[in-house]
Amino acid sequence: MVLIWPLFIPLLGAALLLLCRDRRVADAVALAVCGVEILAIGNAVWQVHRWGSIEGRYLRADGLTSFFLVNIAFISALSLVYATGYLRHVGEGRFSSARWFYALVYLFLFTMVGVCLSANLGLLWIMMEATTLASAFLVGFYNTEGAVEAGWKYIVVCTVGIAFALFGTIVFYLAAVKGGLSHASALNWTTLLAAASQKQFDPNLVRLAFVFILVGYGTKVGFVPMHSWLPDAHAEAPTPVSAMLSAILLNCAMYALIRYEILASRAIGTEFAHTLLLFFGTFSIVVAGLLILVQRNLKRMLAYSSVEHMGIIAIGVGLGGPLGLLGALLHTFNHSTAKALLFFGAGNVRHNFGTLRMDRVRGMARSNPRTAGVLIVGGLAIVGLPPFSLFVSEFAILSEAFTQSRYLIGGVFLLVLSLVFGGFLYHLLRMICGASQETQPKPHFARAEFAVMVVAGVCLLYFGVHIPAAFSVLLREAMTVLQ
Amino acid sequence: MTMALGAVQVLILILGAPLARGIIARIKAWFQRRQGASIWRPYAELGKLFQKEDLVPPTSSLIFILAPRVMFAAALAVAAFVPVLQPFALFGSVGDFVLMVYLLALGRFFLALGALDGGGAFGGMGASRDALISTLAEAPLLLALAAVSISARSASITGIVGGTLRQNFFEISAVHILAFAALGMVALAESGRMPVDNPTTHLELTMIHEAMTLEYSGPSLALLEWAGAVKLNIMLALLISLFGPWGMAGSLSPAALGIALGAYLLKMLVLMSVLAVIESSMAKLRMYRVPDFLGVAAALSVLAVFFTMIAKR
Amino acid sequence: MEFVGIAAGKVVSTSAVFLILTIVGLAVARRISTCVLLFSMQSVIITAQVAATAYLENSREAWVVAGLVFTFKVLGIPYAFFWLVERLKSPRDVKASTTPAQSVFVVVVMVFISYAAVRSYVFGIRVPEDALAAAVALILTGAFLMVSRKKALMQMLGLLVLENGIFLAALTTTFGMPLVIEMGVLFDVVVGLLLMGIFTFRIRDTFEHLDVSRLRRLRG
Amino acid sequence: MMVLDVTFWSFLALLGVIVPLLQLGGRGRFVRALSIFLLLVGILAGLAVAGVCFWKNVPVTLRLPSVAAFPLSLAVDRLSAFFLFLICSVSLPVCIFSTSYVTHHYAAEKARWMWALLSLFILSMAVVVTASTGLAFLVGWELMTIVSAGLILIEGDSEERIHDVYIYLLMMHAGAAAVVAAFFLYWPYAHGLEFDALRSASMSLPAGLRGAIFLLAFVGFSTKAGIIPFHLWLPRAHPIAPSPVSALMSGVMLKTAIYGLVRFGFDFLHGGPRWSGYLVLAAGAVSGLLGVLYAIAEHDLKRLLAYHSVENIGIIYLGLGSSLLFLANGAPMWANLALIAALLHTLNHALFKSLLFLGAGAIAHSTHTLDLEKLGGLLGRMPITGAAFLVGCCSIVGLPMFNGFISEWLTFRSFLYGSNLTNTEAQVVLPLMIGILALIGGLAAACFIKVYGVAFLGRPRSTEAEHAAEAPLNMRLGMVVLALACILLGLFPLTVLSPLASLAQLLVPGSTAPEEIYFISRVIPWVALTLLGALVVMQAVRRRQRVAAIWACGLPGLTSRMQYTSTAFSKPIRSVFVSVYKPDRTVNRLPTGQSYFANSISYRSQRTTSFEKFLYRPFVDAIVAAARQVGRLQTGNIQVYLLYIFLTLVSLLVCLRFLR
Repeated sequence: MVLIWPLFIPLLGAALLLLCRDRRVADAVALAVCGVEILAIGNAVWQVHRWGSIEGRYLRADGLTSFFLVNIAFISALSLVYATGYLRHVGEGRFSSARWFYALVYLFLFTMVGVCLSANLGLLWIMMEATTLASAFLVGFYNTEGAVEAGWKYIVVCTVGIAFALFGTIVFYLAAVKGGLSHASALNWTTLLAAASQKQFDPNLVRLAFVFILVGYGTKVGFVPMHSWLPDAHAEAPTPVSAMLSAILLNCAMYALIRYEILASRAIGTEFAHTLLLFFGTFSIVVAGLLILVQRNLKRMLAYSSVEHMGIIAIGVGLGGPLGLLGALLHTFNHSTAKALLFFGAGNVRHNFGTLRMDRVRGMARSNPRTAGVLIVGGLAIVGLPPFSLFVSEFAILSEAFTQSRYLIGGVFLLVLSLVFGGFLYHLLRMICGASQETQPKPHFARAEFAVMVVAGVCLLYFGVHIPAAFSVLLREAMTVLQ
Repeated sequence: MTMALGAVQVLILILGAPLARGIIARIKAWFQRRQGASIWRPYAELGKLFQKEDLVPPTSSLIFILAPRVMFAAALAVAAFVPVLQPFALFGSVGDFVLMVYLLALGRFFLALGALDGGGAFGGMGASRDALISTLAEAPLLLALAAVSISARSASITGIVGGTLRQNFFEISAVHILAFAALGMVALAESGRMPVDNPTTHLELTMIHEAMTLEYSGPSLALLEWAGAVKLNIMLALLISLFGPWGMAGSLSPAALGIALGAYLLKMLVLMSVLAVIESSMAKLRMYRVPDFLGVAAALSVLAVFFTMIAKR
Repeated sequence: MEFVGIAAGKVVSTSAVFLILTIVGLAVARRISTCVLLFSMQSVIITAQVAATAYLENSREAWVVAGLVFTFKVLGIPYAFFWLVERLKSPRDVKASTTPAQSVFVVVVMVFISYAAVRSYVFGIRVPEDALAAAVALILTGAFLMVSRKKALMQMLGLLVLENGIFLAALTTTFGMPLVIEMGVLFDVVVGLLLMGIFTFRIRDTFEHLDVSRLRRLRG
Repeated sequence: MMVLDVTFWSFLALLGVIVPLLQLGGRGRFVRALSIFLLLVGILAGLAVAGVCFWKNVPVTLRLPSVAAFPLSLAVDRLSAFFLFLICSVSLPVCIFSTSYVTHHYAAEKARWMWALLSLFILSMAVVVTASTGLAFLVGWELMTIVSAGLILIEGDSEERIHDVYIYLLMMHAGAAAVVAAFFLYWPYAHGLEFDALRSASMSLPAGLRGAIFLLAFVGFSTKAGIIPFHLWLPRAHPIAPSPVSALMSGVMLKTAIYGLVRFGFDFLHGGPRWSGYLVLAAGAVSGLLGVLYAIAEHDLKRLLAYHSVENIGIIYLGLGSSLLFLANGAPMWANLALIAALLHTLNHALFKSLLFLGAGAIAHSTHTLDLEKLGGLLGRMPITGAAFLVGCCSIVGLPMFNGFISEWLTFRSFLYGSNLTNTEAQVVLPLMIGILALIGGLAAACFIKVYGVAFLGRPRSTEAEHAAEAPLNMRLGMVVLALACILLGLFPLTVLSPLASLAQLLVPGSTAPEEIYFISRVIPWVALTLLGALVVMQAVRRRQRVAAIWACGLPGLTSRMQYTSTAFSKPIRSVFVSVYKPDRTVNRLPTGQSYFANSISYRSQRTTSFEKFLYRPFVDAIVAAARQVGRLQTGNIQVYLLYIFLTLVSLLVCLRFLR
C-alpha cells in the first residue's frame, strides 16, 4: 500500500493539471503535487529502510529502489520548480500549454516511478515502454521542425529497442518456466532471484535473454551505437524535460539493466554480464568523448556527455566490487545533479541569447554572470574535477578498475576524461569569457530558477567533500541488493 | 708563513700582470722585427689613467662606475686561487675550480652590464659578442678543469696541483694533454687574445673586448685594463700550475722559494713566447668562426673527460 | 470435438508456412494498403494460433488474449491504418530503397537464417521448430521493413510486424505470458501506434512529406 | 604538539574559508583590508608550522573526515615542511607586493576575486605538498590548476588569452591523468592511497610496474614542471597572468611538481628503475638547454622569464637525475649530495624567480609595457626595483655570493663524483653533464646581461620608459624582502643546508650529510669579504667624476635608437644555434620587383616551436579527424540508426553463438 502512493499521486496530478486552464494555477498545483509526491516517496523510502524490503505481487521496493526513488524525487522537484519559471517564456499553443506540459510531465514521472517499483519483469517492460510514450510528446513539445523530427526518431528508435527487450523478457520467462517456476511467478523478481541463486536456469537461455535485454534497455540507456535518439531528443526537448530525460530517464533504464544484471550474475556467474557491460561502457565513453569534441550545439554536447556518463556507470557496474558499485551508484546521483544543473544553465542561455549554438554565445561572464557561474560550476563538475562530487565517484570507479588490474579500461577511462575535459572547456571558456556581443541580451533570471541552480550547485560541492550519513545508509542498502 | 706567502703570490699575480703584458708586447715586437716599447710601459699607462678623472655618460647609472671595480675585485679574488710558488694558495685549498670559474663570470657579467650602461652602440655590440664567446668558452673551461680534477681525485686547485706534482713529468697522461690543449684555447678566448679577439684593434667590425671598454676613461679604464691583464696572467699561471707545477717550493726555505720563482718566471716566459708566436702568426678569426674554434676546445675537453674513465681501468 | 483438436494441432503446425507467405508478400508489396492487408492476414493467422493454443491448453486467459489480438490487430489497427492513409492524402506507394527482387532475396535469406538460428535452441526446450523460426523471421522482416522503407507509415507497419514476431515467439515457447502482462504489452503497442499516428500528422504538417529518410536536420 | 596543530588548522581555515568568504561576501573597505591582513597572518602561521617542522623535525598530522570510502588527511613531514616553507616564504612577499598591485590594477569587483582566488591558490599548493593520501593530493593538484586558470582569466579574456588558458588547462589535465594513473597503479598492492601504504607497498611491486609508475609520475609531474617537450603551456600561461600570480606560478606552483617527483621517486620508489636517472638527466639537460635558448630569443620580459623557468627546472632535474643515478649505482652519499643540490635549487629558484616576476610587475606598473625593446634606463628612475632586480639576475645566473650559485655549485660537485662510480655509462655521462650545466649557465648569463642591460641600463627606448616612476612602497617592500633572502641564502647557506641534509638522509637511507655543504658555507663568506673589501678600498680611493656625453662618431648626438636592442644583442647566439630555432623568415619589399630601390622593407621572423609543429599539432589533428569521422556516423537518417541497432544485436548473437 505504501508503494501505491508514489505511483498514484503523479497520475492523479496529471489528471488534475489537465483541468487547470490558468498557468498560475497550474504552476501552484504542479508544485503542490510535487510536494505530496516527495512525501510519498519519502515515506516509501523510510518504510523500506525500516523493513528491509517491501514485497508485493506487482510492486516491490528494496534498497536499490529507494536509491533511485530519491534520485527521481530530487531531480523532478528541481526540474518542476525550474519549469515554473521556464514556462513563462513558452508560447501557448493548442497542446503546448502549461497544463499539457505539467500533465505530460507527471505522466512521465508516473512511468518512471513505475519502472523503479515494478516487481514483475513484464510490468517493468510495460512501464519502460510507457516512459517513451509519455515523453515523446514532451520531446516534440515545441512542434518545430527539429522537435518533430527528434520526437519521431525518439519514439521509433526507442520502441524498436524496447521491443527487443520484450523479446529478452520472454526468453527469460522461458528460462524461468523451463527452470521449474510456475507461469504466474516466472516474472516475479523475488522468485526469480531465489531461483537464479539455485542455478535453476539454462545458461544458454539466460545469455540469449541478457543480450536482448542489453540491446533493448541499452537503447534507452544510450549505449553507443544505440544512442542515436539521445542527442536529438535532449537537444530539442524543453529544458526541464531535457533535464529529466538525462537525469532520471537514463538512470531508470540503467536501473532496469542493473536488475537483469543481478539476475544474470546470480544465474550464470558475473563474467558474462560484466564483460558485456564493460564493453558497451568503454565503447560508449570513447565514442561520446570524441563526439563531444565536435559539437556546436550546447544541449547536444550535454546529451553526448550523458552518453559518456552512462558509459561510466556501466563500467562501474560492470566492474562490480565494493568500490565499483559504490562509484556507479554515487555517479548515478552525481551525474543527475550536475546534468540537471547544466541543462538549466543551457535553458537560460537559450532565453538570453536566443540560440544554443555555442560559437554564437560570447562573454557571458559580463552579460549574464549568474548563468556563467552555473555553467562554470556545472562544467567543472561534469568533467570530474574536485572538489565536486563527480570526482569522487569517478575516483571510486577508477580505483576499482585498477584494483582488478584492468589497466586497459582504466587507461581508456583516463584518456577519455581528458578528451571530454578538452571538449567541454573549449566551448565553456569561449562562451563565458571574451567580450560580449554588441546587442546586450537582457540578463534574465527568475528567483525560483536561480534557487534551483544554487541547490544543485551546493549539492554537487557538498557531496564532493562529504557524504551525509543518511545518504550513506541509502547507499549501503542499495549496495546490499547489488552484491 | 704559508698565508703570507699566499698573499705574496696574489701580489705577484696582480702587480706582475702589467709586466706580463709588456713582455708579450715586446716579444711580439721582436717577432715583427720592431724595437717595441719598454716592458714597463703598461705601468706608466696605468699610472697616467689613474691620474685622470672619470668621465661618466649622462644617461648612465651606478652600474657604469661599479662594473670596472667589480671586475677588478673578481680578478683579485680569483688570483687568490692560483698557486704560483708553492702548491698552496689563499683560497686554493678551500675553493674549487667551479667557484673560480664563476668568480671570473661575475666579473664578466658586470663588465657587460657596464658596457651596456654606456648608452652607445659599441658597448652593446661588444657585450653581445662577448656574451657569445664567454658562453661557449664556459663549457670547455669547466670540462677541462673537471677532467684534470677527476684524474687528481680532488676538486680544489691545490689538490689538483698536488696530484700533478706527485706524478712524474714523463708519465703525464692523455687526459692532461687534451685538457691542456682545451684550456689553452679557452684561455685565449677568455683573455681576449688572438685568434678570438684582437686586443689592439679599435675597428668596429672586429672589436669585442675593446668595444666594451670604449666609453670608459680614467681610473675606471685603468682598472679594466689592469683587470684584463690580471686575467691573462691568471690564465697563464693556472696553465703552469695545473700542467707543469714541477719546481714549486715543497718547503718554505729560501732556496726552494728561489728555485720556484725562477722556474715560474721561466715557464711564464715560455708561455708568453708561445702566445706571441700565435698572435704574430695567426689572423683573427671571423666572428662566426669563433664557435668552431671553441667547439674544438669543447671536443677536446669532452675527450679529456672520456679519457679519465679509460685511465682509471 | 476430436476434429477441432486435430484442426487446432494442424493450425499450430502449419501456420508457419502461411506466415512466411505473408512475409514474402510484404517484401514485394508496392502499396501501403496491400501491406496493411498482409499484416491483417498475418494477425489472423496468429489469432488462429492463439485460439488453437487456448483450445489445446484449455486456458481461459489465452482465449481472452486471442480475442484481444483479433480485435486490435486484425480489425482495429488495419482500420486505423486505412484511415490514416486516407487522411494523410499522401502518395500510396511504400517508397522502398530496395527493388522488390532484392527485398524478396533478403527475406528468403532471413528465413534461412531464422531456421538456422532456431535450430540450436529447440533441442533444449522442445518447442515447435517451424513456429519459432517463423517468429524469428517475422522479427527480422519487421526490422528489414523499418530499415528499407522510407515512409513513416511503413516504419510503423514494420514495427508491428516485428511485434507480431515477438508475440508469436512468446506464444510458441511459453504459451504466452500472464494475462495482465499481455494486456499491458498490447496497450503499450496500441498507445504507441496512436502516438506515432499523431506524429505522422505533425511530420506532414511541418515537412509536407512523409519520407522519414529526409528528416536529417539533426545530425553529427 | 597541540600548538602546531592549531596553527596549521588556522592556516588552512584562514586561507581556504575565511579570507575568500570575507572578500567575496564582505562589504566595505574595512572588511577587505581585514581579510588581506588575515591572509598575511595565515601565511605567517603556515610559515611558522613549516619552519618548526623543517628545522626541528616535528611532524604534524591532520585527519579530515573521509569522503565516501576514501580517507583524507594532511601531514607535514620534513619533506612537506620544506616545500610548505618554500610556498609560504614566497607567498608572503608576493602578497605584500599584491596589496598595492591589486589596488592599482583592478576595479573593486575584480580585486575581490583576485584576492579570494589568490588565497585559494596558495592554499591549494599547500594542500598538494602536505597531502598524505592520494585523494587529498589529487584534490589539491586539480584545484591548483583551476584556481590559477581563474586568476589568469581575471587579468583579461581576449581570444588569444582564452586559447592560452585552454592549452594550459588541457595539458595540466592530461598531466594530472598521468599522475592519477601513477597513483592507481599502486592500488592492487597498497589497497588504498594513503602515503604510508604506498611506501610499504613499494617494496613488493614487480619491476615492470615500478617502471610504469615511475614513467607515469615522470610524465605527469614533468607536464606541471614544464619540462620540454611538455612545456608548451608554460610560456603561454605564465606571461599572461597578473605579475604576482606569475611569480607564484613560476616560483611555487612548478615546485609542487618537483615535490611530486621527489615524493614518488625517492620516498615511495626509493630510486625507481635503473634507467630513471638517465631519463631525468636527459629531460633536465634538454629542458635546461632549450629553455635558455628559447629565452634568449624572447623580448617579452615575462615570456623570457617563463622560459627561464623551464631552464631552471631543467637544472633541478639534472640534480634529481644524478641523485637517482647515484642511488641506482649504490652510492647513497653522493645521491644525498645531488638531492640536496636539487632541493636547494628548488628553493632558490622559487625566491629569485618570484623576485624577477615581481620586478617585471613593477616595470609593467610603471611603464605599461613588458617589451624589452621599449624599455631602458630604468635603474635611474626606479632605483630600488632596479637594485632588487639586479639581485634577482645575479642569483638566477648563479654568480657567487647569491643563492643560485650555491645550488649550482653543489650540482657541479655531484656530477664530479660520477667519475667514482663503477658503472661505465654513469661514469662518463655524469661528468659530461658538467659541460651541459656550464653551457646552460653561460647562456643564462648572456640572457640576463641582455635583460638587465636593455631594460634597466642605457637610455630609455620609449616615452613610457622615460617617464617611469618608482613602484609604490608595498611593491618595493615585497621585492626587497625577496632580494634580501637571495643574498642571505647566498652568503650563509648552511642555515638551510643542514636541515636539508637531514631531510636528504631520510629520503636516501644510509647516507650522512656530505662535507660539501660545510665546505661551501665556509668559503663563501671569505670570498665575499675579499670582494667587498676590494670594492670598499677602491671606492675609498675614487677620484673625481665628470659627466660628459660620449663620442657619437661625429654625429650630432646619440639617440636611443642607436643602442643595441634586445634582438640585436641576442643575434650572435641565435645565429650560432640557428638549428634550434628554425625561424620562418619573411622579407617583404615594396614595391616588388625592384630589389635595390625599395621604398619599404618589412622583415618578420616568426618562431613556432618544433614541438608544437611536429609533436602536438599532428596529435591534435588526428584526434579531431577521428572525432569528425565518428560524428559522420550520426547521419541523421533514422533508417541507418535502426540498422545500427540491428547490426549490434546480430553481431552480439553471432558472438554468443561462436563463443559458446
